[in-house]
This record gives sequence, C-alpha cells and structure tokens, in this order.
Amino acid sequence: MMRCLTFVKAINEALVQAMEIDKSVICYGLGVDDPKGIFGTTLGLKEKFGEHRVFDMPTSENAMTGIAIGASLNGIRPVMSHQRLDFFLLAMDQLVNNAAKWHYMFGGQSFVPITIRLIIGRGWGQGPTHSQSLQAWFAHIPGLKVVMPTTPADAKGLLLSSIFDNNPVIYIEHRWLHNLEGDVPDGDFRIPLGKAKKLRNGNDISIVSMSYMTIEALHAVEILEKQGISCDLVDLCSLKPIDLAMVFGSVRKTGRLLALDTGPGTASIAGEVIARVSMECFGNLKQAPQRLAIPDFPTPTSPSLTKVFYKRAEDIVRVVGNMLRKNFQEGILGNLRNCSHDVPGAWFKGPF
Amino acid sequence: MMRCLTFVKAINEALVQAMEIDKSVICYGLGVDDPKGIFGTTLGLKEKFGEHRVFDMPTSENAMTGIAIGASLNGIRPVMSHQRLDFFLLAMDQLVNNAAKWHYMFGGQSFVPITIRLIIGRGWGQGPTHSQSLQAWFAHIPGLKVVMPTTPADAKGLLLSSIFDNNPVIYIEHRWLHNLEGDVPDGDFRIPLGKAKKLRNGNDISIVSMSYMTIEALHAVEILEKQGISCDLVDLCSLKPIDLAMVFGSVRKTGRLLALDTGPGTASIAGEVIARVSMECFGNLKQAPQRLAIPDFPTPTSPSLTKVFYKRAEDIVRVVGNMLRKNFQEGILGNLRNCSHDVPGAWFKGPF
Amino acid sequence: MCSQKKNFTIGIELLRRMIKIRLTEETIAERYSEWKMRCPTHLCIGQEAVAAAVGLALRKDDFMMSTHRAHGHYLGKGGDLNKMLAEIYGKATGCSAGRGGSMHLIDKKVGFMGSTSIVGGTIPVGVGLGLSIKLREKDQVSCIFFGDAAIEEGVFYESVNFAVLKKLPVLFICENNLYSVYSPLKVRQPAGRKIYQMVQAMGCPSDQGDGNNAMEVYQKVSSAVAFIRKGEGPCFFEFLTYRWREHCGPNFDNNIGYRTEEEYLSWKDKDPICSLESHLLEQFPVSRKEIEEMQNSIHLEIKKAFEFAENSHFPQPQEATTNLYAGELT
Amino acid sequence: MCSQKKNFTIGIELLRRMIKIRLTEETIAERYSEWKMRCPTHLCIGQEAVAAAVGLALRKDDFMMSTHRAHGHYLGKGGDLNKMLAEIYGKATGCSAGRGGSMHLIDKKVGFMGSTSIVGGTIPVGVGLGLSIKLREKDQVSCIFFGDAAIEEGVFYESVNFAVLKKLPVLFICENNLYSVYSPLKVRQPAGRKIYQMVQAMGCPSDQGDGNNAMEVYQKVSSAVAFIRKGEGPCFFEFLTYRWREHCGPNFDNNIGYRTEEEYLSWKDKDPICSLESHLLEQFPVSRKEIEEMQNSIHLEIKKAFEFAENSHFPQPQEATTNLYAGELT
Ligand SMILES: Cc1ncc(C[n+]2csc(CCOP(=O)(O)OP(=O)(O)O)c2C)c(N)n1
Ligand SMILES: Cc1ncc(C[n+]2csc(CCOP(=O)(O)OP(=O)(O)O)c2C)c(N)n1
Ligand SMILES: [Mg+2]
Ligand SMILES: [Mg+2]
Repeated sequence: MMRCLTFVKAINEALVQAMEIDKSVICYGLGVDDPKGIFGTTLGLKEKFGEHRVFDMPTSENAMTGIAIGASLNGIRPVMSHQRLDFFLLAMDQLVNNAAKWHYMFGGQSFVPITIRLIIGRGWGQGPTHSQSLQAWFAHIPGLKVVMPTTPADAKGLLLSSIFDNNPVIYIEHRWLHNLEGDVPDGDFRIPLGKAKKLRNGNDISIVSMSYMTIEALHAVEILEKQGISCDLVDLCSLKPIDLAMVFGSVRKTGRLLALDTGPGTASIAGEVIARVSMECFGNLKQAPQRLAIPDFPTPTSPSLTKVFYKRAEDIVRVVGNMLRKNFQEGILGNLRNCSHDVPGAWFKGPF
Repeated sequence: MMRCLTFVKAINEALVQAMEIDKSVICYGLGVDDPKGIFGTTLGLKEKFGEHRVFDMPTSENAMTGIAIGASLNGIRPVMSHQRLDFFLLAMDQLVNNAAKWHYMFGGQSFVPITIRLIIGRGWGQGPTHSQSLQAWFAHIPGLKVVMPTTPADAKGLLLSSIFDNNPVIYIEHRWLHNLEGDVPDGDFRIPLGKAKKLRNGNDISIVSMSYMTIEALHAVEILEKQGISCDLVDLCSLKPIDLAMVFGSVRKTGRLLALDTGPGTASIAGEVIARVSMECFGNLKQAPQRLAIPDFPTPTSPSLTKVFYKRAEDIVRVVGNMLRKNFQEGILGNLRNCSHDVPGAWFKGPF
Repeated sequence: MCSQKKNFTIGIELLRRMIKIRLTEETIAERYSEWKMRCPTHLCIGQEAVAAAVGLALRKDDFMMSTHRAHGHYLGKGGDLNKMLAEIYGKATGCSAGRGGSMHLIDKKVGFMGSTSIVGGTIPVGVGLGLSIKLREKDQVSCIFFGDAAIEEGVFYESVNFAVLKKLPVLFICENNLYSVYSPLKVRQPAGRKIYQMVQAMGCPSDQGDGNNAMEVYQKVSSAVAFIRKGEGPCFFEFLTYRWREHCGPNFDNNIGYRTEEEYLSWKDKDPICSLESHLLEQFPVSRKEIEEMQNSIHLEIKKAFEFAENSHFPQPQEATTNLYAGELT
Repeated sequence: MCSQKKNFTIGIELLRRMIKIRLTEETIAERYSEWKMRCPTHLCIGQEAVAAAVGLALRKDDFMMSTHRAHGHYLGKGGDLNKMLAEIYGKATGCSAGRGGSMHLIDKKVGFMGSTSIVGGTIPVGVGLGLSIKLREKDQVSCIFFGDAAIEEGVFYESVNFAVLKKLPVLFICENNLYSVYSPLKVRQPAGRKIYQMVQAMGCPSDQGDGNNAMEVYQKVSSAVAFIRKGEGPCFFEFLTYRWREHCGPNFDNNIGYRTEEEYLSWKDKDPICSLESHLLEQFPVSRKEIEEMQNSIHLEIKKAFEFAENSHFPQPQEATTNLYAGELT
C-alpha cells in the first residue's frame, strides 16, 4: 500500500522495519536517541528496540566506524548516522583502509555489512564545514557502495537494501530533501542498489542528476518543456555501482548530455559520467557534454555569497538553453520560489 | 649548473636549500631523522639544521597535520612527510576541514603554507594499504594544491615551489621514481605550480599522464614511434591547479586522447581530463577518448595478482594500437624489462 | 591592600567583559527571529565567566583558538564586537568577510586566531601555534578552548601528547557544561572518570575549577599562564559550567526532555555574573549604580554594533569565487 | 600439586608455541633472500612469550585482532601455519588467498579475525567485536594486540573510552618493544609517563608485566580473561619486550645506529625461550632431550609447511579483479 510520507518518515520506517526483520541490526550515532532523533529519522527507535540496539555515542567518529566494522565481522549490521558528512572526514582511515578492503583483502572470507548515513547541509549559513558533498570520494574507493536517494520512496527502498547488503554502504541524505513528501510503499520494500531511475522521458537532451539536484532538475525540465525542449532525466540513485547502462541508453537517444552534481566539479561524479559517456557513446554525441556543479571553492556562509554559488533550476534552464541555442525570453521561470534562496522552503526557520 | 642526481637526492637538495633560504622552514614526520631518512630524502637535515627544525614525531597523523596548520599560521613553513600516502587517511579532517579552507573561510586574512609529502607504494607486496594513489581526492578539494613530479628536476623544482607557496600543497612521490636519475639544476631552482610539461611531440595521439605512469608512457611512446605512431606526451606535474590549456592544445592538434592514471578509474584525474577535453575540445576529437587506470579494486599483494593489475608500457601500446586500429606483430616490445614486474628495477631487494 | 586594589580592578574588568558577552548574546537571541542572522549560532549565556577570565589572564599577543561556541571567547579576548556581529549577519565588514559566519570567527589583532565548527578540530591547530612560539623563542601562550565532547576525539589526546612531549606553551581549557548537544556526559564518557585527572595521567599538569566563579578562574589560569610562559610546558583546566539556552539557536529547551528544568535552575542560581556582582558590591568600593552605568554603556556599545552590522553591505555574490588561494605575500 | 601439574602442562605448551613461532620466523629470515616471499615482512623474534601466553590464555572461540607484526599472534592463537606461509609466498592457498600478504592474516577457525598494516587500525575493530559479543550475550573475549606506537594514535584512546563506557569484553595487549621502526619511545611519548598508568586513568583496569616471562604473562592475562568473561569490562596490559631483528625484513640492524648492540644483547640475555626452558628443566620433570624432541617435531612441521607453501600454485592474475563485493550469503 502507498502512503504519502516525508523523506524523514520514510527513513524512519525503513529503520524500524530493518530492526524488526533482523535483530542483528543496530543503530547508533550522535543524537540517535535524543529528543530530535537526527531530524526525526531515528525517533522512537530506542523505545521500540531498547538501548542495546539504539544508542548515542562519544564524539569519536573514527573509532566508532572501526567498531561498526568489528561488530559486523561477527554478524551485527550496524547503521551509523552522522548529522553532517563533514564530521565523517575523521573516519576515513577506518572507512577506506578497513571497511572498503576487508572482504577483498582477506580473500573473501569476511564481510562488512555496515551502513553509514551521512547528511549534506545546504543554505542557512551551513558554510565551509557543514555542507560538503563528497560522494565522489566514496565512489573513488573500490569496495564501497554509495547511494543518494532523492524521493521518499527511494529513501526507504535504498536504505533497506543498504542495511541488508553485505558490503559497506555510504548512504547520503541531502538535508533539503528531508521534508519532501511522496508516495512510499509499506512493508519490506527494497530497491536494488546500482540502479538509476528515469524520472522524465524526452528526446532533446539527457540530464543526469543525483539527490537534491534532481529536484532542481525536475523544476527545470518542466520549464524547458514549456519552451519546447524535452528532456530525459536520469536520477542516478546509486553512484557506486553506477548504472551507466541507463545513462548510455539515454544519451544514445538524445545525443546530448548535461551532468549535474551537488559537489564541486573537479574529479566529481558528474565528471565521471561525462568521461564514461565520452568514452562509450562518443559516436552518439551531437555536441560537447556539459557539467553543472558547484564552483571549486569552499562553501561560503553569508546568504549573499551563496546566491549564485549553489546551482538551481534557473541555472539548469540556462545551460540547456545555451546548449540548444535557444534564447528564452525573460520571465520564463515564472514564480519558481516563494522563499529565500538559502532555505529549502518557507516553512524553514533555522537554525539548522 | 646541471648535475645528474637521483629523484631522492633531488628532494634532499630541495629540502636543504629551502631550509637554508628560510629559517622558518621545518621538516618533520615519522623517521625523518632516523638512519634511513625517508628513503634518503631527509638524510643529513637534522645534522645541518638542528633538532628543533628537523624532528621525528608520534604516530599521530591527524594531530600532526593540525599542528602544521597552527605553526603555519604564525609564519612557520612546515614540510611533513609520510612514508605512505595510506597513513595520511587519518588526517583528512585536518587537511580538508581546516587546511584547505582556512584562507578562504576566514576572509583571506590567514594562510596555511604547509607542504605534505606523500609516498605511493607499488609492487613487492605493498598490497591494499601501502599503495593507494588518492590524488583525485586531494584535487577534488577546493583550496588544496596537488603536485606529482616525475623527473628528478621536477622533484626539486616543484618541492621548492611547494614549500614557498602560501597554500597547503600535497606533494606526491611515487616510490618507483625514487631511484630514477636525471639532470637537476643546482641553486634555488623552482618550477611554477600548475604547469604541465610536454615530454614528447607527436601528431597522432595525446597521452596525458602523471608521476610513475609517465615513465611507462615514455617507454610506450618509443615503441609506438617505431611502429610509425607519433605521440604527444603531456606530463601533468600539477593536478590542482591543472594545466588544461596544454592538454587542450595537444588534443586540438592530435584529435585523440589517452589519459593515464596511477589510481583507480572512477572519479579519477584521468577521468577529469577526459571530461574536460570532451567538454572543451569536442569538435577536435576524432574518436572516443580512452582511459588507462588501475582497476576499481583494492590492490592485491601476491606478485601473481599484480601482474595484470598494474598498468605498464605494454598496456599503453595495446590501447593506442586499438585506438588507431593498428595490428602490431608479436615481439614489438622487445626486451623492455630485465626484472620482475613487481619491482622498480633489478637493483631492488625488498623489503620496502 | 595593593593586591586588594588589583583584585578590584580585575573584578571590575571581569564583570565588564562578562556583561558584554551576556548582553551581546541576549540581543542576538532576541533578534534571531528577525531571520537576518542566517547561520547556525551557538550562544554561551551562562558560561561567561571562563571566557572573560581566561581572556583577561592572557596578554593581547597570546594566541587563542576556539570552537563553534566562540562568541564569549572572542569577546573575552578583546575581539572586535562590530566585526563579530557583522560576520553573523553575513556582511562584507564581518571579521571573516561573511565567509565564515558565527562558527568561524577571527580577530588576529588581539591574537584570536580562529574558531571552527568541527568538534576538536582546533585543538591541534592551537598546539601548532604553541610549537611556532617555541620555534620563534617567544614568551607567548597559545590558549585552546573546547568543550567536554572534544575530549572524546582522538585528536585531543594526540595533541596533548605532543604538547607534553615538546613542552609547548599551551593552555588547554575544557569548558565542561555536561552536554554535547542533547547528550549528557554519561552516554559518552565513563562514569566517575574525571577528565582533568585523566589528562594529568597523560603527563600534563591539570586542575579543575568552578566555571561560575570568575575570580577563581582568573587566579588559577593566571598562575598557569605564568608557569607556561616560563617554558615549563602545557597546562590543562577543566571548568564546570552550564549552557543556559539550547545547543544551537536562541531558545530555551529544557522542556524537550534531555535535561530538567530543576537542573537548569540550580545552575542559573549560580549565575556567574550575579555572583561576581554581589562579591564586588560586598568586598569593594563599588555601588550598584556604578555597575548599572557600566551596563548602560555596554548596552549602547552593543546597540551601535548591531546598527553597524545591519547597515553594512553584503559581499557581492560573485566574491564567493575569488581568493581561493593565498598569493605571494610581502 | 594439582596446580603444579597444571603449571607444567601450561609451561610445556607455552614452550611449544614459542618454539614454533621462533623457528618459523627464523626460517622465514633464512629464506627471505630467495626473493620468493615478496612482501613486507615483520618478524617478532624475541617477542614470542606474549604471543604464546596470550594465545594460550584465550579460548579458541575468543577473538583476536593484530597488527603488521602478526605472525606470532596468529600462531600463538593456533592459526594454520601452512596457510600463513602460503600467504607470505603469495599463493592461492594462503589464508587470505594471496591478497593480503604477511601483514593481512586471518584464520577465523581459531578466532583470529584479522591483522592489518595501519598502526592502530585494528584497535576499534577489536572493540567492535567486543560490542558484538555483548550484543549476542556470549562469554567470549576480544583480544587486541598492538605496539607502543599505536598508543599514539587517537583511535586507541577513542577505542578504550568506548570499551570502558560500555563495559565491553575486550583485552588490550600492548607489546612495548621500545621502538616504532627506528624511533625510540622518547621522541614519541613524554619521558616518565607510563602507558599502563595513563590507561588506568582513562578508566580501564591495567597492569604492566615482563614480556620475557611467558609464565607471568600467562598468569596475569588468564586472571584478566576470567574477569572480562564475567562481564566486568575491559582490561589493558603493557608487556615490555624487544624485537631482535630489524623492523621490517630478515636482518639484524643494530649497526645502523638507532640502538646499541649492548641494548640488544641485554635483551637477548633475557631470551624468553631460554628462560622458560631453564625454568621447566629446573622445576618440572622434563629433560633436555624431551625438549629437543619437541623442537625436532616442530622443525619437521615447519619444513613441511614451507614445502606446502612453495608447492602451492599462485592465484591466476585475473583473480585480482574478482570478488570485490560480498554477495548474498546463506
Ligand atoms: C567532529 C564533529 N562531530 C560532531 C559535530 C556536531 N556537533 C556540533 S557542536 C557539538 C557538541 C559539542 O559539545 P561540546 O564539545 O561539549 O561543546 P558545547 O556545545 O557543549 O559547548 C556536536 C556534537 C561536530 N561539529 N563535529
Ligand atoms: C598510521 C600509520 N602510520 C605509520 C605507519 C608506518 N609504520 C609501520 S609499522 C610502524 C611501527 C609501529 O610501531 P609499534 O606500534 O611500536 O609496533 P612494532 O613495529 O614495534 O611492533 C610504523 C610507524 C603505519 N603502518 N601506519
Ligand atoms: Mg559540552
Ligand atoms: Mg614498538
């Protein structure tokens, strides 16, 4: 049965179901059992499953990652949450030198079924150290899986699959998706890792996107539609393994590619998509592929400085227009936003 | 004056000269003052400059990076060395959240002139945790500079420039270059950061490479020459800022691109080169660009397993041959190597 | 008598700094809902004593590093109020030109070398400043502020180890306010283990003190600073204190359940500003009226600073993509 | 008498394990220059007592994690010699199928859950195993070996904190051999600070012991294991020991200058194997001949193991790019 849920509630439901299905699933992280429950995603878990399976932790990101690895070697399935991806930089040694390699380097005898939830901030002065989008880092490391759900249904389906996958999975949530609503199937609903989703069908250009940028892309596609441009919109969902088959299929149809990214451009996922398309679908490309990512700069804090820094539907429309040599008249964007550029919606009232 | 020096000696000379030029330069890291002196690169420094400026350290990679940052805020120019890049994964928080952003996020008032030397291992069972090539990670982070010298002269010139640059520079050495010999200018010889070098001129294909892969590429170019294929060989030297102008110029001439990398392909520097060339020189490309990188797998240890894992001149020749649809006869490689594939040369006798 | 006079001067200066911190923070809290300060903001109301006393015990050319909860430390050290508020408002005149926000403050003129938002992240940076002082053979001190949660980061331990090993001029100040966001100490650190005792065992001289008693903090820290300045190596203090308002943002949140109203009230009873006021009124020739005048003049200063911040212009959006790298310097 | 008999059995078994470790290592050293063992190899000759005694004090189903210097720990816990040597030779029959080499050993049959090469890297993993034991309500113990340098990594401290906080069944064993590669303790840790005392102050019961006295190590560790098994939380030991040969590789290197020949000789005088032999010969009904027979049979076992390793086939080069991810499991 479908119900309309927020992204947050969908994650919460996935966690509850995973913990009901398998008592070896545990859930920890700073604040998982506090009154806010990681933006609501972990609310009620401790009451349901007890303090042995759901617990707060010391501010020790590196050790707590190694502890997840160790527990997983003995059959536990830890889900660890970080309120910002940036904090998890402390744990790269455990993630990269241990988690990612353990199954491979011990000849396939052990496996590390851990899920690490990372949240990316945006706007409201999140600034240089609360808004980094480092999915390209994780995707660069052999042995990790990386997912970035966009819709509430994907949030649930990918989280359940991540938890029951036998490999370390980096599950990246965008803070601006948390309040998004959408239909979510009930029950043990899983979406296979490694599959992209076609969100819109069109013939003029392929837009390949991920996470929150897909929301901006959806707005852009709608506006472009009205201008007679039809877009194929691919939401990657999984970044590693990555569903290049769907991307290639789309580009073979449209002959044009715009790759979006939530992070900086250099050595990004958007760059990888462009590289692979250029390598594999060169003959299908009608023109140079393009990339729209944030600048190769740290994220500034002032709302004035983030105005053109973050990329939005407007930017996508502009780039697509340039690629297709369309001159749009002023005002085609209409009344796209009813709130300031640095908040996800008018409902938002700081401080997070 | 030019002298023939090893890569190791060139680094050593750069360190000595930097410390002579500016007494605020200090040098530390595990083993910098031990009898082996980081493969010989730091030998004699302590004797020359004293134990205040040249010292060993606790195995505390993260704090010692933050300490370099703090010291640099008060005018010190620390050079920190790690015997393997892999160990530096412990310090990503300090590097990315602090060093890379400090100048920007405090409005340009402070700067962090630190140089971090990282050594990449290869062969002789370096395996999963002693051979990682993570230059793409560093290049992905705005605010860092990243260099990978290939020749002894570049090793010296880029190290001096790195030390006197006012930004955090990641200086990556490949272990298999350490014994390479070449002409090195004496004196305060600096090579500007951000500039690539054209090592061979040719018209059929552009090979873009870095660090040790450039040595393999030089062999390949020679073999290909004999087969009537002339290659333009660009050694990137700096990965961030990256000299795309030279890459574009080369591709505009040859119309073909093969990008090499010492690391795994996904979201790599080679991928970035392909993406940027596809975006900017699409009209010049005669065929799909190609990438030759190590597989998206952890590095195995057994010499048997590294045989086809690492890429070599043979592989470059094969890929270029395929791209140009040439069928080379057997044996064109001649007697390329006089030693096993897992050592840099016949002189090598483990264990490092 | 001489020392009595000195104590009086110190007491008055401490009070001035504490009131300045308190009133600034309260004005931020009051005006936060205008939604013009658009960044995460961590108030230190209730914790002013440590900030003021440590700031006063240090020289202007001593260094200081701080955390996400930095306003008090910044002002205690003598940081520029106008620039701090302008920074929180995201203005070009902000101390970090609008790039850093409340969590990234700097005022190098008074040795405030930076605050950042990553728990524990500035601890090694402060130790590095200590190393630079030693290398340059100066008699400065590098002071590092952090909370009780920073103790849990491995980098804290690594930093203390190095500071002790090299006998660096570092003053570690742990403000133990019992919580990390909504998490009480007991879910993060072993019951009964005292932070300052553990640090002592790491080889660093350490002590604990009442973070609501500004005079005590000042005395303890001053003698440690003298010790450190002599080249005797680092010292560590744990000061017990309490944050009155929510972790991040302007409100009170004792109602949401992670701590009790009673606990809050018991700490509020020990209000460091009231305590110092009473102490001064009792022991020294100062009247309530004089204190009120002090308050009024601080009020005025703060009012003007908010005006400065509000009236300053925003940086141009395009400036976001300038000055990534530091260039050649003179 | 009964305990006397038990001590005899234990002494003999300790000796057997130590000799097995020593002779294996010496054979590796001897044959390393054939250049068939093509990976970095860290020998533990001189340090056998701790490895053997801790291994013996644990049950087969107890877990163990180790470091780059893992051969002794692996064999002490009862790990498969054939598979270890085959791994060092890079063969498909190796315990990690040739993917790991000397620094990445595993034998899950005897609870040896893995060794890795990053200093301190397996400490939290071992604590995680401890957490899993507690969650599954078992009475196993998770033992973690590490060197004196691992103490300097923040992750060590974070791991101890968590183990104490959650009272996890973890046995921390620090083999303090005074050096990290060529770096003596004094350039890495404050003079006079005792590691085990610092750990005590972190809240973890701890003790120090003579790492050359296998019987003492066994007794101390055994009672700690009983304590841990009862659910009383973690324990920490620092055992003083000495690596006889170079840090990495088969040779002696006292000549290169980071330590003195005298220091080496003074530790060699305390050879843990000779000491235990003498002790057994003096105190128990065992003859030199019987010990020699034991040695001979171990020699034979080792010879066969090397043959096994040498005769095993290499993995196919193409296997390097298989089995990246773990699939569905039963
Ligand atoms: C590495 C890291 N982990 C988590 C966070 C999230 N966080 C922000 S403030 C804070 C609380 C820190 O508590 P404490 O150090 O006691 O300082 P206080 O807020 O009590 O002043 C946390 C956990 C962070 N900023 N950095
Ligand atoms: C994080 C990290 N830093 C540095 C190294 C290099 N390294 C390999 S072994 C070793 C010495 C470790 O000393 P210790 O822990 O005392 O163990 P020992 O070698 O003495 O047995 C070092 C520093 C490493 N492997 N990992
Ligand atoms: Mg606190
Ligand atoms: Mg040691």
